[in-house]
Amino acid sequence: MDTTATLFLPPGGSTIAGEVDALFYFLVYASIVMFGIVLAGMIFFGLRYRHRQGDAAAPTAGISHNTKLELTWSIIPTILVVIVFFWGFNVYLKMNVVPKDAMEIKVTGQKWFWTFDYPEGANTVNELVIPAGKPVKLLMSSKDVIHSFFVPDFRVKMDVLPNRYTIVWFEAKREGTHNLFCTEFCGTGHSSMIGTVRVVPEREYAEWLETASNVGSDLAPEQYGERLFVSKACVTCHSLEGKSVVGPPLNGVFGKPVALTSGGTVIIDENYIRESILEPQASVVAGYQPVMPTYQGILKDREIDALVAYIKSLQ
Amino acid sequence: MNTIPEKNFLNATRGWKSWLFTLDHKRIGVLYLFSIMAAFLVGGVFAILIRLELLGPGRNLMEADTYNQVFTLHGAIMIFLFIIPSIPAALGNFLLPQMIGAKDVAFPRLNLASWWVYILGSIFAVISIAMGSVDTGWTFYTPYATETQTSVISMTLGVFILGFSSIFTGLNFIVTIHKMRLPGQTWFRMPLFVWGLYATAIIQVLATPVLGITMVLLILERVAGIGIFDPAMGGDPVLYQHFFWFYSHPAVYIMILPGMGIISELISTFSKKRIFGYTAIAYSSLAIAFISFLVWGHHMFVSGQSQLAATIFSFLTFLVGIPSGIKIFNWLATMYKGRITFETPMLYALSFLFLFTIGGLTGIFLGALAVDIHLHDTYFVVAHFHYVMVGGTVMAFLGGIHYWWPKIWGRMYSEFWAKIAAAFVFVGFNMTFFTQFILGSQGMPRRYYTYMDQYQPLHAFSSVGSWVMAVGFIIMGVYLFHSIKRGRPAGNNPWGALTLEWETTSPPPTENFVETPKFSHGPYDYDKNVPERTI
Amino acid sequence: MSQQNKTNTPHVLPLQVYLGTAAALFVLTVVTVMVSFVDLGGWNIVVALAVASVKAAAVGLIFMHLWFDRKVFLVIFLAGIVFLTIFIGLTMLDTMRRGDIYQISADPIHKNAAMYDTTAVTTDTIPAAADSTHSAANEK
Amino acid sequence: MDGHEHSAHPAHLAHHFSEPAQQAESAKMGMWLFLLTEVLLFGGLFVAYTVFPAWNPDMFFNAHKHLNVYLGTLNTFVLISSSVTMALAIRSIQLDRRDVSIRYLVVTLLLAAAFLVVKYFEYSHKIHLGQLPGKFYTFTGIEGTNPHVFFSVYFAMTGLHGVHVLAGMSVIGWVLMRTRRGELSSEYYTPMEMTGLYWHLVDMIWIFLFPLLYLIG
Ligand code: HEA
Ligand code: HEA
Ligand code: HEC
Ligand code: CUA
Ligand SMILES: [Cu+2]
Repeated sequence: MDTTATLFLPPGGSTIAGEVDALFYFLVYASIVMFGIVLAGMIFFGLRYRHRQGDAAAPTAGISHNTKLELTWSIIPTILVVIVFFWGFNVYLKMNVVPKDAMEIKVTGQKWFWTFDYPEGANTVNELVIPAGKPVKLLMSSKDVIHSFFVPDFRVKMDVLPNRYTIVWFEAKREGTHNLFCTEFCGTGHSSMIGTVRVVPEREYAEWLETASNVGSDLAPEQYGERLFVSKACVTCHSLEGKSVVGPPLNGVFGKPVALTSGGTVIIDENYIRESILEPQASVVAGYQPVMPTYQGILKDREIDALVAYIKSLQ
Repeated sequence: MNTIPEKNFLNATRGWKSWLFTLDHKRIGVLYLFSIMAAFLVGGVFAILIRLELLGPGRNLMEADTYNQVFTLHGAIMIFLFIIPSIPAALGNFLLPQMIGAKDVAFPRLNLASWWVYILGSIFAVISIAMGSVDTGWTFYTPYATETQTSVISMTLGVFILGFSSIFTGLNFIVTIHKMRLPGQTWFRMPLFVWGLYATAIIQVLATPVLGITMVLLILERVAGIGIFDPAMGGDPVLYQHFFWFYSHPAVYIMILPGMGIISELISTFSKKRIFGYTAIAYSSLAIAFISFLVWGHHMFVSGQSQLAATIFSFLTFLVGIPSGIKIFNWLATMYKGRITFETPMLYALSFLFLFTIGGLTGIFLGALAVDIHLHDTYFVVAHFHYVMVGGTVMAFLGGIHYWWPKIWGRMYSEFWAKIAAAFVFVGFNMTFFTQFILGSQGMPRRYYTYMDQYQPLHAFSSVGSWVMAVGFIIMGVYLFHSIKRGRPAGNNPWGALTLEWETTSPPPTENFVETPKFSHGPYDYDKNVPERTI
Repeated sequence: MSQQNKTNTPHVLPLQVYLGTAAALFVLTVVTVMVSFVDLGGWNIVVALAVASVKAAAVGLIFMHLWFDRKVFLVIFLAGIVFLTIFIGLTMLDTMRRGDIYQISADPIHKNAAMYDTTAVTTDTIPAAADSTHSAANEK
Repeated sequence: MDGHEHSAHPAHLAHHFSEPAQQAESAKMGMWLFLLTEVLLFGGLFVAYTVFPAWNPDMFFNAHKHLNVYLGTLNTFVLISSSVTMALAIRSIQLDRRDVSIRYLVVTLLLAAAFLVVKYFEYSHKIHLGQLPGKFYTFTGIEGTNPHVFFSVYFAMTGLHGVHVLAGMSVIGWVLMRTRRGELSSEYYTPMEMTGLYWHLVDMIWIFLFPLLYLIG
């Protein structure tokens, strides 16, 4: 079943979406009926038995209960919820059992961005690229607090825990891009911990994988660094307009001294930037929390060089 | 013309000490009433700030960190300082002894201690706000709560202390109901509000200690790094969630059960009809209280708990829907062949039926495994719980306040303004929160300081709704306070109701009844009695 | 107010009952400690808890008068046990069954696992069915 | 206040009760409900106790070897004895043997203090060895995953229990004072009875803590 955008649900983009939507809409209609009964009862009795001023106030009918009625309104809801339970359970199982041929991508959540590691060694930040029509299994874990991986269009969500793997899978139906949200509260940047899922045709995916591991090699270091600054999520915390966000602004800082929490100052040079990226807690800028994640293992040497060159160029 | 009795509990003794150290359950009820109203006001101001920030994407009013603190404080204040004590500690305290014909609760000193402990707990919460406040969400999930720089300790300590105030109230009520009833008032001749309080008290006593130990462990986690919940130390953050929800799911029924009790009173009084299915309603309160302990895992469907546990929790969750439905339909059936009038309390009772049904039915959505995976931690959940908590509990509370206001103060509020305020609240509420069902199912995550442009129109609409609601509450505040001194004297029984509290004067004397009352008719015998209305 | 008619006339137990109970408690304590020195495998803890339950029952029923008092007190006390059992039971249903579908999601992460570096990873680089005793060492 | 004795008139009957029996039963029921909350307060720790040994049975087994069974057994005897003397104190006051009752209360207090002294020695030994909870754990002699968790659980459970012993001691002290002032008698001994219930519960919890922590295998 193919679903398109409706009042309540965004367009479904995965094979499971149709099944979730079917149950969702079953619940919507069943609820409308139930609610309708309650509303109709209220309106009808309210109008029919309304007491106006001046009417005689006589004792009312001594109805205390009615076993048949009470059984009816206990049993019908019971049947309904049993149906909903089994239906929901059935779809839930499908969401949990990964097809054998699923390809595996590793996901790391950390404050406040996502890293995706592909089988062939490529990695991306905040953009998950997957082939259409192939089941994809995500093996997820967090480096700090709990995050949650949510793609509304796919109707999948799973918490991403520190020190444990959790699994989620889906099969995207056709090419397109979808939003990816973090839905477990994780601090300052929680609402900007968003990314995209880009679904590409299978052939294109293979090509992408090949180039992904060495994109930018054709660019000048500054340009490459500019790209990385966005794609590796530096922008989430560093502004380039002199505003302090989570971290200090990085425009026009190169070559200038900066005060540290530990007392003392350092001059921002190539080495300091490199250290900031790899061991951010080593020297923390005064007035900021030590929350910058380490990029050890995420960035390759060439990428760090590019970033340094870029920051240097921001005079 | 009605008059105010010369000697009543309000003027029996004078001076602030006679209030702050009173042992009279009615005065303690009034103290609680003002305290929780203040908490509601503060929580409401935070709510308005939330809605202002969410008027449009990006920064409007505050930084992300500030926003995170604002919604945490909104949630924590509304839950721990307002809604948990609201009906039981304020209205329950005032009414329970009167409804069962007793002079006071079983342990008046414990009752006073409960209020003082509440104040102490609130002070810690305020200290926490002053010391940089908390940004964890009201759920304090680890490991975030163990590593954030904000003052989690004093807030959790406050919550720990507030728990005791809740336990004291519950313990007191159970004993009072068991031991202090008027001879002749058997269990099944008690007003249903008393049944509601009884079921609530059971949960308060059984569940709240677990909140206590959870908060203690969380504090130890922060100060001593004991590592039970901290994954870096071999602990398990999901275990924390079990601890938290073992309390906090039953707690949502601490919020709703007394509200349901009020609704039973209101519907039968304003339909002037015997309540339909008394026993069924009484037993379903107990059933809800019991089942509430079996379903906490439905908050954790995507937390990484085992699939088996999720499945069982989902199944048990649905069972709660059945006794709730029984109540709804019994209330409807009570209206059948009644003599219905639409004073403000009845309007709130009908709002309750309307809104709680929506809130409850959307709870069924969330209980369904596959659907909750999509809806969890989105605005759909936010809408669900505001529909049950505001649309359910707060509506019942407002209905109860208006219903018993003349009993507390001996004076009537302005019926005209009350109806206008009720209309504002009802319309504003639906504007604010119905939109959030749509937002949520569209994928808008909760606890977001900013959002994607596509959600903007609905968010803006929701914010406008919150202003409409605020106008309603401001009007209400004005006419209610005005009426305390200026209202028309109400007489003993302004609504013509049959429960015992209406047989004493308004306001009642210190020990509730001038003469020990006799149990002469059941609380809902409208087929035999036509009590006279005093207004 | 007349004092005599409805006062709570104390329910006094004979001294022997107290002394007998005390003796039983001491003997059971000795027994349980001695049993603990015998290796019964998993049964040690079961026996120890069984003995403890008997002791607790003795304290509750006799010292705390549950046997003689109104039964509602016994109900209250048992409610505590029942709800505690629910708490433990339903929690274990999660913590013990996390590996039902994929063992990997039950085990703590080996900090040296491929997850934490960027080298290529496939399912087989991470042991799928490690022993359930969580032997993987956690570095602090 | 001033050691003045109450007359036979039930001065202890609060105005809102209609008869002493109702008051006494209310108090008792309140107390039982309070004990119920205590059970669930400890309950959280029992859950932690079940979950972690189930995950790491070997570690728990190895770690528990580092507790001193003899001291644990000694303390069990001490606490049970104090429960017995508490029960006997109540029995004596029921029979209006006030002096005997007072003597039993004093012994109960002393036993409670002895319990804490033994605990003190156990604790200081552990602190000395670095067998401490969580991040303070520095001991190295225990095999298995996360041995510090055992000590987190151990200290949380015995610590909370110890706090209860302290609280119990102050209540017993208070009842002792009231008995000496002659405020309690066979007519009215509710405070002592309530204290007894509390004290027995503290004993009962120890009865479970002892095998769970000291006698795993
Ligand atoms: C007053 C408080 C209150 C009440 C009464 C309820 C009532 C219910 N709640 Fe709700 N809930 C909350 C407060 C409350 N809740 C809060 C605060 C949260 C979020 C906490 C957080 O994360 O911050 C939450 C979250 C929450 C979740 C977790 C969502 C998530 O995070 O993913 C779930 C999932 O199952 C749920 C389910 C239910 C159900 C099934 C009921 C049922 O009791 C409802 C029963 C009522 C009805 C069903 C309607 C009447 C019945 C009929 C008209 C008959 C016909 C019925 C049928 C056919 C079934 N609730
Ligand atoms: C009882 C509980 C309760 C109540 C009553 C409310 C009431 C309201 N809530 Fe709240 N809410 C929660 C409990 C409650 N909420 C919880 C638990 C959360 C989750 C927090 C978390 O994620 O951790 C939450 C979260 C929450 C969010 C989501 C935030 C996010 O996820 O980012 C939003 C957003 O719209 C919101 C809005 C509102 C609004 C507009 C109201 C309005 O109804 C408020 C109306 C009230 C006023 C406008 C006050 C003004 C009153 C007067 C002026 C009266 C006059 C004075 C006297 C009578 C003394 N709430
Ligand atoms: C989670 C937020 C966050 C992210 C993502 C982040 N940083 Fe930072 N960064 C900070 C904070 C906070 C500080 C200041 C505290 C400190 O020095 O550790 C900082 C400091 C720095 C500094 C030192 C600045 C100065 O003025 O001395 C540099 C250089 C830097 N970051 C570069 C980067 C680069 C390059 C990236 C991306 C590859 C990045 N950061 C990603 C938060 C972040
Ligand atoms: Cu990551 Cu929220
Ligand atoms: Cu719940």
